[in-house]
This record gives sequence, structure tokens and C-alpha cells, in this order.
Amino acid sequence: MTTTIIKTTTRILASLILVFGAYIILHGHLTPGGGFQGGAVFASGLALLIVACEDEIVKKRFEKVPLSPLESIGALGFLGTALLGLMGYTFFKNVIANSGFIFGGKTPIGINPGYLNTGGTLAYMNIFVGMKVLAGLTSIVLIFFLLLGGKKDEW
Amino acid sequence: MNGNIIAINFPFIVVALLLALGFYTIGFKRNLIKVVIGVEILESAVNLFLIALGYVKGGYAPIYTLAPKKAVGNMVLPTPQALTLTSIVIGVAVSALMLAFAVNIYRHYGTLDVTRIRRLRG
Amino acid sequence: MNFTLLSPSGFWDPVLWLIFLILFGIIGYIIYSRGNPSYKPNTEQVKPYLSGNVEPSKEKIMVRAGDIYWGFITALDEYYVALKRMHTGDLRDYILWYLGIGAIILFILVGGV
Amino acid sequence: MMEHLPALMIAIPLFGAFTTPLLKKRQNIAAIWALIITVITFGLSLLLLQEVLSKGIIVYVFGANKPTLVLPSGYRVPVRIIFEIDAMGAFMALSATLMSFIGALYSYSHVEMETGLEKYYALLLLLEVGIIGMVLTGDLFNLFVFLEVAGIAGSALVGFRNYRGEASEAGIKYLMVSSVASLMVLFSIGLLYGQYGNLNMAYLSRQIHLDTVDMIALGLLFVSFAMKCGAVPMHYWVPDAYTEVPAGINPTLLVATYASLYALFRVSFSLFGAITWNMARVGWIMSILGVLTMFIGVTMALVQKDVKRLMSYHAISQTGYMLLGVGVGLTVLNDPAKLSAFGRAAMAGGIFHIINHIIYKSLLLMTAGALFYVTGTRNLNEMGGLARKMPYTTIAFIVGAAAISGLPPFNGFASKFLIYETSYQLNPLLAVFAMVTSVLTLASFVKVFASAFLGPPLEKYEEVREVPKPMVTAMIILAILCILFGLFPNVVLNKLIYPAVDALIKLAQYQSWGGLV
Repeated sequence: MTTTIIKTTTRILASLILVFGAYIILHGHLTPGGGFQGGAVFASGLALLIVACEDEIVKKRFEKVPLSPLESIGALGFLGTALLGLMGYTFFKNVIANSGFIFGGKTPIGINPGYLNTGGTLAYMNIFVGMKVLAGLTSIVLIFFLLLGGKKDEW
Repeated sequence: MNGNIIAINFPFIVVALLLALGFYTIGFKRNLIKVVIGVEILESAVNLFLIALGYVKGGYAPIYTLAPKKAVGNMVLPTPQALTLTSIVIGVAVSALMLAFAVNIYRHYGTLDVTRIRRLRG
Repeated sequence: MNFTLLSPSGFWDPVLWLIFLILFGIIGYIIYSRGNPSYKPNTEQVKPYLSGNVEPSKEKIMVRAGDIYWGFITALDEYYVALKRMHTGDLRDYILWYLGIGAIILFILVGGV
Repeated sequence: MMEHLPALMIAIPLFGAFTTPLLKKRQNIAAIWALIITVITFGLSLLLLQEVLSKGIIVYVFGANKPTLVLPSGYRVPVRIIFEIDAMGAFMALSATLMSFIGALYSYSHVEMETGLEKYYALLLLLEVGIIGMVLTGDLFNLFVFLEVAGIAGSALVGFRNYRGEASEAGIKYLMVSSVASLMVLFSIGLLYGQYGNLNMAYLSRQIHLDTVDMIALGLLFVSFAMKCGAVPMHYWVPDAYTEVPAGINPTLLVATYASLYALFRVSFSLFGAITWNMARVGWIMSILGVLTMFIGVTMALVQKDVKRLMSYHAISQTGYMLLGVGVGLTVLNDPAKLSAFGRAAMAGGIFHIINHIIYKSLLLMTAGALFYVTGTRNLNEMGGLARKMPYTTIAFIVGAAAISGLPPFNGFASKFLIYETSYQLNPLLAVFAMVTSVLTLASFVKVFASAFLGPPLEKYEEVREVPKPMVTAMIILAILCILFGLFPNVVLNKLIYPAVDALIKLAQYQSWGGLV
């Protein structure tokens, strides 16, 4: 599976893909995309890294990575951000927007160049969802890779 | 006018074709992986349908970041797009779970032939 | 509290039913207690008499689930053969039945039969 | 805090589902944690039911300034996701939470020896979330999302015993069926959105009119939900899934099936109420499907040798009673005289049968799970003489079997009594089929009782003991509920069932979000 072409491509592209994924997650409230899309891009970067390496290296590297807790924490963070709305408003109410907190800058009305410091809970939710999705998709890819990686084309 | 109707409805014709193709794949292919692919085709048909519903001629994407001046007041309602995204997310989970089941079935049955994966019957 | 369940043309009162159950239970017990107490457990009396043959082991003569209602199932053989043919266990047939029934229901609803 | 009950009903089990995987190292604690969460959710659903019964329909708007702000100033249509809870939804939520609690309690011992339990309990809670969301929501797309959540979690649980190939087979069958059905639901949601540009059920139901596209959407929704609730001849997945799922999940999976039945009722009565009001056709389709379902289900059950498979076919057959009861009510919906004469009672019978059936079928499937737990087999031919070894299980089984066959004074009798009488008034043939089905049900449970519990004690089961205490407790709770519901059917009907029936019948109230607009 690991040819020179894949290795070379990965060396150049992987970091770019990871950065692009993080960019999409962070700008989820401004541009098309968001937590799931960014997380999927990020996970595809990690998948590229997984595919480009040998079985043993992948196993050793990912042994210590807490993918499952990361997924739980992402989901819990999402739920917690949604629960913030219960303070006086309703579930999922965007309480941080326009409050002056981080990501709580004043949201301009109409066409604007896109200020990162807006969005309120949306930005937090994007980050948490991105965390969950990248952990989940990576563990799916990893499991399939480790399950089928050892065997040649039996199918 | 006749040609126009076809042009307007072209996405929906494709949706119908994809639906038929998906159901054909599920119903008449023997390989389990192909059956899973049939479900994926169905899903893309439904997603295409939703997206095609959301299209408005002359409409703009509902994003204010660096939008052109004309876009103000001409933005489409983002509901169909949101529906499609949600449906894609669910589709990822479904296909991952299906493939995991397929792998496990292959390990225990030694085959992916649907006509032989029927220990549960009667 | 009113325990009577009124239906469109009748009623069902569990409490009344229970009272009658107890009543008939008592009557049944009275009849039972006047019987002849000749049954004695743990004696020769309880062993089955099979024309002098040795009793086979319990596992052999047990009535198994497959034997129960044999006559009923054999009498309705044709019906059950048809049913068995429906239940193929094939994943694709599940979806095909769905399509068929969906087509029928759509025809009834849209066509206006 | 009371106004946030609908949100908490979703948030708390979700919280439980996300925290349980963190307890990977201590699986015992994960089980107890899941049990605590299910108990809390059960308490919340009781509170919710009380609120709904005293105050009428509860509306909860997600993300708004106030929970009841359906239409913010300047809007003529609702744009946010809205939960709309009437007595029917609260009733279903109550059964879902109760059964999740029973299932978690039972699972504590039943799956003790398996691995990956933290995922098991997370999925159990996720399944509960899916059901609760389905029955509480007032938004069509949200219904689809929760349907998929319940479907994915349920099929993952069906395939939980991944060392058995059959479990994976049943899992992929259930997932395939549920995903195709949900995709068609989504397709018809798209059709409705294209027609009316909205997704709120109450708002949509005011606008729907007799139109070909609407009828196609109705047909697709109807057939998809019918497949998900296991109506014959689309029932093939039911025995597979129920047989292979661990017995602790069976109660929740049953409720998941009936959540689809709830969605079917919701679509026929509320969403398309304006159409079906004038169209007895839909009711007749439902009644005929019901009769087919009950008869074919029970005759297939008679010949089964696998104890759980036999009971799953009975689950199909009992679904037929519910379809028949509510279908009879739907048929006479536009005729006030007939509706008050027997239609309302028929629907009460059908809906009462949902909770009765959930209780006693969970009980029976749990006893089957207990048999599997002690003998290691589900084949009835290899069992025998277990009654003396397992007294509590035997008592629970007798209660459940008597209830499912409609013997007085257990709960099955009360609802079947209503269904027989009312379906007789619509068409005597329907009642005949219902009665024959009941007789055959009793016959097949006599078979199970005779072959598994009676007979000489077998040597290979010398060492068999009664199942552990949590399993016994779960079964005894359900058995007591069976008897209580049978002894006081009137109380349950007046407090729980007739409000639910009226919630389905009173369309105008649903359409106006309980009088808010």
C-alpha cells in the first residue's frame, strides 16, 4: 500500500489538509462549512497519514491517542454549550453572541468582510463538533485499516 | 416551451433515475457491498432532490461574508441545504456501520453473497 | 374509584370477576376435599404402567416443542408452504416487498380506488 | 425549570450517552450510571405527563428567547425547531423511559460477561434519545433525524454480540430496512417542503390539500412507517432483529418499533388530518394491514422452535391489534355519530394495547433471555423441566403468557376486549380474525410453557439456578404492572389513554400549537 508516490504526496499535502480542516472548523460561522465538514477534512488528512505508514507504526502512534474520550468530550461540550441557553432563555439559545465574551463580538448587519470574533455559541459548537467528528472518523478509518490492513486483496 | 420544461425539471429526472438505479441495485445485486452501494445511491438521490428544491433562479447563497451588493434581498432560504448536510452526516454513520457489519459477516460466513447470508429465516 | 370499564355495548369489571373467581375457587375446593384421599406419593402407585415393559428414560419420551400441534401444522400444510416461501430471509426481498406494498398503497391513494 | 422539561428529556439521556464511554475501565460503574440516568429520565417523563394532562399541549421552541415563542415578531411561519407535546407524545415518552429503565436494570446482570459494555449502555441511552425525540417533536425533519438516530443505535445494538455472525446479519438487515425507510421518509419530507416551504407539522397540516404530490408523500410516509413498525408483509426484519438483540435491549427496541407506529398515527391523524378526515380509505388500509399482520404473525409463531423468534412473531401479530384498533377509529373519523359510538373506544383499545403489549412482550422476551442465560440455547426442543429450577421466571412467564393471550384479569384482556367489540361494529369479519388470533396466541404459549418449563427435569440442566436478582427484579416489576393494568383498566384508560386519543382526534388544537396562535 505504501508506495513512494503516496509517501511523497503525503509529506507535502498532509499538513496542508490538516490546516485547511482547522480553518474550516474555525470559520464555520462565517463561510460555508463548519464542524462536520472541517472535521471530515481533518480526518481525511489523518487518514492519508494512516494509509502512508506501515501497520506497526500506525499502531504504535495511535495507541496513546485518546480518540474515544476526545469524541465524548466533543459531544459533551456541544451539549454543554446548548445547555447554556437554559440560563434565562431556551435550549440552544445563542447566549454568547453580542455579549463581549470570546467569539461574542458585536455582529455587523449586512455585507461584511467576516469577523472571526462573532458567532457566539455557534463557533464553540463548531469546534466541539469538529473535535467529535475528527475523532470519530479517524477511529473508523483506523479500525478498518487495522482490520483489513494485514490481509491482501481477498475480496 | 417544451424544451424548457425538460431543462427546468432536469434535476428531478436525474433524481428519478437515481432512485430507480438505487432500488435496482439493492433489489437485484448479489454482493453485499453492492447492496450497500445501492443504499448510498438512494441517499445521493434524496440529497440531490433536496438541493434541487432549494435552487432559486437568481438567488444567492445566504452568506453575508464578502457577498456581492446584489445579493442583499436575493438570498435563498438555507433550509434545504441544512437538511442535505444533516442527511449527509447521517449517511456517513449509516454507511460506516453497514460496512462494519459487512466485514463482520464476511469473517463469520466467509462470503458476501446475499443469497447465502440467510441463516435467519422462516 | 370506579373500576368498571365501560365499552360501547358492554362492561368489564375485574373486581366482580375476581369475586366470582374466589367464589368458584371455594366451591371447587369443597368438591375436591370431599374426594377419596387414596393418592400416596413416593410409592409404587405413581409409576406408569406400560404393559409390564421397562420405563424408557425421561429424555426419550419427553414431548418436544416440535411435536406439539403436529396435526394442526400438517393439516394446514399448503398454507405453511406458501408462508415459508415468503420468508426467504434474503435481505433484498425485504426491500422488494416494501416496494411492492408501497406501489399498491400509492395506487390506492393516488388512483382513488 | 418546569418549562424546560422537553429540552431536559433530550439533554439528560444524551448527557448520559456521552459520559458512559468515558467509563471504559470500570464497566460496572457504567452500568450503574446508565441505570441512574434512565431513572432520572423516567421521573422527568412522569412530570412531563402530569404537565401535559393538566395544562394541555406543551410547546417548546429551541433557541428562542422564550419556550413558547412560536412566531417571533415579523414572522408568519415558524422557522425554528419546535417540540410539540400532546398527551399521545407524553404517553409514548413515558413508555420509552420506563422500558429503558427496565432494560438497563435487566442488562446489569444479563450482559455482565460481555465486553464493550460502555458502548452498550451509551447506545441504549442513544436509542432512548431517538425514541423520545421522535415522539416529542413537532418538526417533520427533526422526526427524520431522530428516526435515524434510533435506527442506527438500534441496529448497532442488534449487532452487539459481534462474535456471532447471525447478530451481524440481523444488524445489517435492520439497518438496511431502517435506512431505506428513513430515506423515503426524507424524500416525502422533501416533497412536502417543495409544496409548502415549511417543515412544522402543525403549520403544514393547515395547508395540506388533496393533491397528487401530497398523496404520494402520504403514501411514502405511510408505507415507510408501516415497514418500520413491522406490518405484514414488510415484517421480515422483526424476528431477525428481536432474536439477535441482547434481551436487555428488547424492551427499548420494542418501544422504538412503536415509536414508528406513533409516527404513522401522527402522520395519518395530525399531519394529513385534513385529508384523512374525509377519506375512510386510509383507515381501511390500516385495518386490513392490521388483520393481515395479526393473522400471519400468529400462524408463523405457531411453527417456530426458537423461543425468542416465536415471541417476535407474536410481537408482529400484536402490532396488528393496534393497527386494527386505530384503523377502525380512523375509518369513522368523519362520522361524529359513529366516532362517539365506537370509534373513540376503538382507538382507545389500540393505544391501550401499545402500552399493554410493550409491558407483557418485554416481560416475555426477558423470560426468554433468562432461559437463554441459564441454558445457553434458544431452541425449545432442547429445553424442559425448568419450572422447578426457576420459580420467579416461571411465574413471570405465566403472567406474561396469560396477558398476551387475553386471559382476564391481566392487562391484555382489557384492550383486546375494546378492540373486539368495536371492530365487530365496523365489520364482524375483523372481530372474527382478532378472536382467532387470540386463541392461536394462547395455543402457541401453551406450547412454550409445556416444552420449556414443564416435563421431566433434564440431566444437563441439573446445575441450573434462578437468574440473578436484577433480572428477577425487572421481570417482577413488569409482571406486577401487568396485573395492575389488568385490575384497574379504567383508571389507566381515563388518566392516560383517553387524553391521548383525544389529542389525536382534536386536530384543530394540534394545528394551533395548543391555542398559542
